[in-house]
Amino acid sequence: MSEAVFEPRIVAFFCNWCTYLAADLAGTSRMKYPPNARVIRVMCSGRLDPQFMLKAFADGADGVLIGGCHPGDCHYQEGNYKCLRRFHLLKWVVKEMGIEDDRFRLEWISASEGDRLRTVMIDMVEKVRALGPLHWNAPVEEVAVS
Amino acid sequence: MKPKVAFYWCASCGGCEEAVVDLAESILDVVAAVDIVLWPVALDFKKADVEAMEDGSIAAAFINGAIRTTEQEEWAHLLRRKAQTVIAFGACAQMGGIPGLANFSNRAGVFQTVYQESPSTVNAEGVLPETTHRDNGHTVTLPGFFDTVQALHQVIDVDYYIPGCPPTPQLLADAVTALLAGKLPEKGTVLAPDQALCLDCPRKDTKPERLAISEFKRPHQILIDQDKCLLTQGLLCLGPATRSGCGARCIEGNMCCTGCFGPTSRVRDYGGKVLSAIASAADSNDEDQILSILAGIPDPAGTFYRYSLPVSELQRKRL
Amino acid sequence: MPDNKGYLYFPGCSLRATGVAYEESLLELFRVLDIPLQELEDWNCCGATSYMAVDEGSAFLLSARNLSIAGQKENHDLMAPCSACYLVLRKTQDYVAHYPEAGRIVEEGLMAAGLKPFNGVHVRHPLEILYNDVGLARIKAQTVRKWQGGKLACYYGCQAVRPYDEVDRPHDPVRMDELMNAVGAETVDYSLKTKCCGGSLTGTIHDVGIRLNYILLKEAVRKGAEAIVTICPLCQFNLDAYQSEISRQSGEAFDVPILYFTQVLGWALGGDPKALGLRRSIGGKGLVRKWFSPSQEVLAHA
Amino acid sequence: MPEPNGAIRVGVYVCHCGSNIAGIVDCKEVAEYAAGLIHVVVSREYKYMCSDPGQDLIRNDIQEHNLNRIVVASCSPHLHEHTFRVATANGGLNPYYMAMVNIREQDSWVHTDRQAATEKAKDLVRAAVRRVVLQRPLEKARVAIDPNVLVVGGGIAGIHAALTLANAGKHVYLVEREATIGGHMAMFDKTFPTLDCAACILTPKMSAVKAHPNITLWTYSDVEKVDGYVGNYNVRVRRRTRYIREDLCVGCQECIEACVYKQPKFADEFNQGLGKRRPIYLPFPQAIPQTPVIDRDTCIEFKTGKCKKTCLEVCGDRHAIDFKLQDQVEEIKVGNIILATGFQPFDAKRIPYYGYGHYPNVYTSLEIERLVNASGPTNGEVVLRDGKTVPKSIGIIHCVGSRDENTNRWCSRVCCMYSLKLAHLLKEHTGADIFNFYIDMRTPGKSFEEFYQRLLGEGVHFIRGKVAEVTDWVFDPSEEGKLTLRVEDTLLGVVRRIPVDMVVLSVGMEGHQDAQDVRRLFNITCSTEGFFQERHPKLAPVNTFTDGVFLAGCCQGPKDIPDTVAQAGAAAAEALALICAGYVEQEPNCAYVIEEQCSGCKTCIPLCPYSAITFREDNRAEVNPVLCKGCGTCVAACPSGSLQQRMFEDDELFAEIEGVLAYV
Repeated sequence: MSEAVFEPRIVAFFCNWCTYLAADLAGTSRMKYPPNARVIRVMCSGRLDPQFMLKAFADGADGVLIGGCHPGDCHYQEGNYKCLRRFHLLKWVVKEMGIEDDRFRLEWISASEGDRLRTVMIDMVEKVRALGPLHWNAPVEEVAVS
Repeated sequence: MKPKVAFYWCASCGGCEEAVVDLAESILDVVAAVDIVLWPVALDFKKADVEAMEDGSIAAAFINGAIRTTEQEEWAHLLRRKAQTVIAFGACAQMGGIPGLANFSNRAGVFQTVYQESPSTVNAEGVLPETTHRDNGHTVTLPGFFDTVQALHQVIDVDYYIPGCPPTPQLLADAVTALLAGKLPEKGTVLAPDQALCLDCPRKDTKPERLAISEFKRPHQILIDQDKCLLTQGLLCLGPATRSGCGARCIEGNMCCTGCFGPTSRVRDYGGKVLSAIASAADSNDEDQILSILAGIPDPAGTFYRYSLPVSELQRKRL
Repeated sequence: MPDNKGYLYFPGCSLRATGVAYEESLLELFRVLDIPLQELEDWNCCGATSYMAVDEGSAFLLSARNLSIAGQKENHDLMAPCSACYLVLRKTQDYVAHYPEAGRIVEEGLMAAGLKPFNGVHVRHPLEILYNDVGLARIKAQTVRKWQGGKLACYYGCQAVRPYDEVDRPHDPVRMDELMNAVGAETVDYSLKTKCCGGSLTGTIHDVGIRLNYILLKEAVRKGAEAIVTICPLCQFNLDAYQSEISRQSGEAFDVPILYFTQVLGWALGGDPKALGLRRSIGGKGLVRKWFSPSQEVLAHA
Repeated sequence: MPEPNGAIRVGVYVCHCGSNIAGIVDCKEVAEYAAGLIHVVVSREYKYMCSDPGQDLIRNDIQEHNLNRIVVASCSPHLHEHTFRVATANGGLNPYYMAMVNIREQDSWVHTDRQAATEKAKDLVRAAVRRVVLQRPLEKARVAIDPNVLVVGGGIAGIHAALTLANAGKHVYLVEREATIGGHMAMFDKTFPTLDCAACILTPKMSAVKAHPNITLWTYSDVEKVDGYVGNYNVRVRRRTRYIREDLCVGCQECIEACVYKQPKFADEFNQGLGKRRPIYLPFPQAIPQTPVIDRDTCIEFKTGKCKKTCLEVCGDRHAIDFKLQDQVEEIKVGNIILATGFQPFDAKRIPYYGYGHYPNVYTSLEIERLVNASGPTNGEVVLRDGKTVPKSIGIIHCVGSRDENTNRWCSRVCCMYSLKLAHLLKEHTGADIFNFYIDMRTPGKSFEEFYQRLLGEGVHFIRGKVAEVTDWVFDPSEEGKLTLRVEDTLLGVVRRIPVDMVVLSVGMEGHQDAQDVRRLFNITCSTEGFFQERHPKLAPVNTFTDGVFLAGCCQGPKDIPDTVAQAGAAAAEALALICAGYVEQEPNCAYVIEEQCSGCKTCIPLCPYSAITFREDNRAEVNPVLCKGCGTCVAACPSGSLQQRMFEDDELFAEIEGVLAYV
């Protein structure tokens, strides 16, 4: 992608029953949003091991988006609450590592909210674009002299 | 003739050396069995002597400590050349260890703290270490200091790992025995059991099947029950995520496991995994309540990456 | 909000001209209610009506300046009695918040004038203040003169109730009716309560303006109302000032008092009749004199 | 992992989906790119991968090039994952050696930049290739299906579904919230376009339900709790007490006559409040069951405890009435569930300018149904609320709460037709002048348009335009005492004022107020409009995303009686298909413990919503594959990485993450 305008790389983890379906709905409704996100499907946001999100950042994602069912609507009853607990603790850690809040988001998007998915995508891309590249996997040059 | 063995220390506290000494009487068996060609903490050898050795002439080099200076890097490469087997000895060599926490900062930050801000420092002129210094005609040099601390395998190829801060003498003894018997496992193995500490925990039976933590406590805040699972007391015991093999010494001492043995072989990022387990136990579905429960965990990143920051997915803080 | 700290007060041009009776009665009413009003200093045109139609951006800026001044005040409740002022101020906030384009114009405009962006200003209308902050209970309790006048038709007009629904229900507002009932006045079921008073049409396309007002008067009378009560200076002016002309054209003699709700309330709550701008009425002078005369003073709680 | 035939050989297939994908994504470029990826042996693009030739392509390549992994880049896995698994299996591979890439719904359809969309497709394909390499061969587990079925809602949909299943010899539990079955259809007078009487065609089916040996009918009851999964649902039903024993009551209704209220006094729900009832009542004469109900809120005994209880006396030694009766809670096991919970009519008060609730002579269509009904509150006499005046002119406003930005945007589909029907009936009853105000006349259905023509012949006036308001303000003496409809006649192009005596609001259909609660109860989804979401709008119109839960009737969307009955039959057939098969295959995505690695830390146990994880004697956790639904929450938490999830193994997901990001 041309660096003229920075195109952020977003890795999105969507649950199979709500947010992934919302993304499908956005498609069948031909809604348009920027092509920056790469979606990885899991059955439930509760499956999301913090290692996945850390891995995504480490491998060069400029932003990570988690999409799950609204509280109370989880296809597996409470998986999204487990996700919520991990998300907050992980968000603190990620922040301590120097990654800005807007790069790491959890959004509840139900199967019928194609329009909401679109809005979130647009908003996330814009916010991350504004923050600029993260490029975690770029080699750090080590100068040992002091 | 006896196999040559080398012990070397990089960025470490010396505790690992103690572990060797802690072999006590059995150290004599070791000495009897092997020929120690390098052990700076105990015997005097010069780098030149080692350089003079034939490549691969050392049977095994036990290197403890993380890599944070150019000198340590040089020694690591040197020993890699000379030794057939390199064993990362202890948490610092294996994962970066406590020195690895410096990756939350960088050289400038570390110097700032150590040579200027620390209360015990008197340094009005703000003199900082330099790699070369000229003083009436003479030039003195110091090793360079890296921005980022690395584990041993991030600098050289490592054959085996002995975990622990410090490792138990038992693990060392076992390793040496295996070495002598030529019975070492597959390259890259961590020479300790591959299950989590809970398996050996003397208190495991007191842990309920449905643990739910509504408030995290810190050791000084409560009177710790000698027999009850520490997590059930609201204490941040990292045993469930930490490799066993230490004999649960901290637990015996009525203290939480802080994770010095690192993760099991199935886990890539110790901190990420342990925080997942801990957060999952937070006893609420209400966002604000969840936040206030988790807020009871002091310095999450420092706590979960206490020994493993340099080998974590993110490796260091972005500055 | 507790009314003791009172409200910022934005009179707007009407209350200093055709609608002066509105200001007089409003100030008297708040005086008897003991609610302080602090006039917004150095206020300017709200940007209403024609200006809004000519150049929206400039209209927003005019409003924005007033809001910006209010924003710097301790008290963020800004009362705008004129429906047009209320609407434009409210609309400006809304557009700035929801339309980036409008937001940019206003931001740049304010910056150029060295003004701070406004935030947290709460634009209020007296009808909704009296209903929400003061409350029917207190109005009832403080009523000293029971209404002896005739039935009233409460006429809300359009700008205060649409599109925003903070003053009252957009299509079938009731709060003025309830306030009138609270002081013992009977109101009629007036189906035209939110229909058009012609606005500035009386000045531009005169016939249409006149016709609209004719309809309003005729229906109020048919429903048995002896007077119309308004919350908007423009409505009041149109209905009042053109009555004779309407009568002439329609051949139906209208002599209907067009009151401000603050006049009725001010009187009922014991305000000084002279301070209520009653003498400024054009239509139904006789009735006004009768209804608000000392002879009509019947103690509410006697 | 070890391969039967040595090296890993991947085949990649990029689908054009006609121009759906190829219109934006450069499929050729993607296929060529994939060809260069490690392990990829074959990489093709094809017009329609889901077509037979498309699937054959996969099968043949597997055999010719002995592929052992397949990647298909096409539409959403929710649409065709199954198709391509089958194709993979037909080639002789384990179906789970296939990975699907969604480059239609989540790429070509949502993006406009060709290059960016193509790059995205490449990234996703690369990730899938890396993932598929690690995928394991898996077998589906089979779960037995309990032959009993729960039908929720006793309207025409529920009734028809229940009877269909019962006639097929399956046992049905029919649960209805109201005191009688029949639903809205029972309230209608005649049905369009045939004008046959609703009661005449409905009541026989109602009695059939009551009489059927395979149907357990619970009215005045609510489903409280549902758990389990397809084939094995456990349901708790609360049967609210009517204070009259169904088993002892003979339906003589003497108790009703005997009530201390000599005259009916309370608004009668069934008649839309146009009629009155007593505290003890039968909703309507043909109600099923024929057991009266006592309404706590209006019964003197319940309010004061000082009633003469004349009802009890007259019931005598039948002892059917008992004021101490408590709710009954029933626990049942069923294999399938059919939701037929119906709709609620739009609340006309939400459009104040039509004056419903303000002007007494503004009615809703449902009120008119009762008004024209021979057994209605006025015995079929159409009079205004004053109870005597017969309207001489009537205005019927279509699309009230339909096709309206301010309320509901959707078309309720039945209003045009029932408005025509009401126009006919009202004319028949009153001979009044009738005006229909419509936006568009929608009569798509068998002999619907003919019915419209017939009405035109009957001299009903049709005015094309959305009514602006119903008002009582008088502009012209002719309007005195009438309700005037102000409307733009879009055919004449003028604004008209039409005074009438009676206004009928043809209200549209909405999902039930508590649709959200019901949806959660049965773990299905709702559309934004508040109707239950079908699995696929075209291909699975009665299925939901939860297996074994089906939809029938207006709870899925507005529809007329024939469509409702058809859908009810379809839902019953879907349930029967599962019952007859006897089992369902479960996606093999459950979690499992790697025994020798588990340290018995118990972290996973409380996280399982299905209590599928048990702690064994030997200090290890164990997952029961039948109970596990495969959410993976426990896997994410296992601190020693000793829990894994099939189809979503850690290494597979890590590979996918690396894959999407491994760009240059």
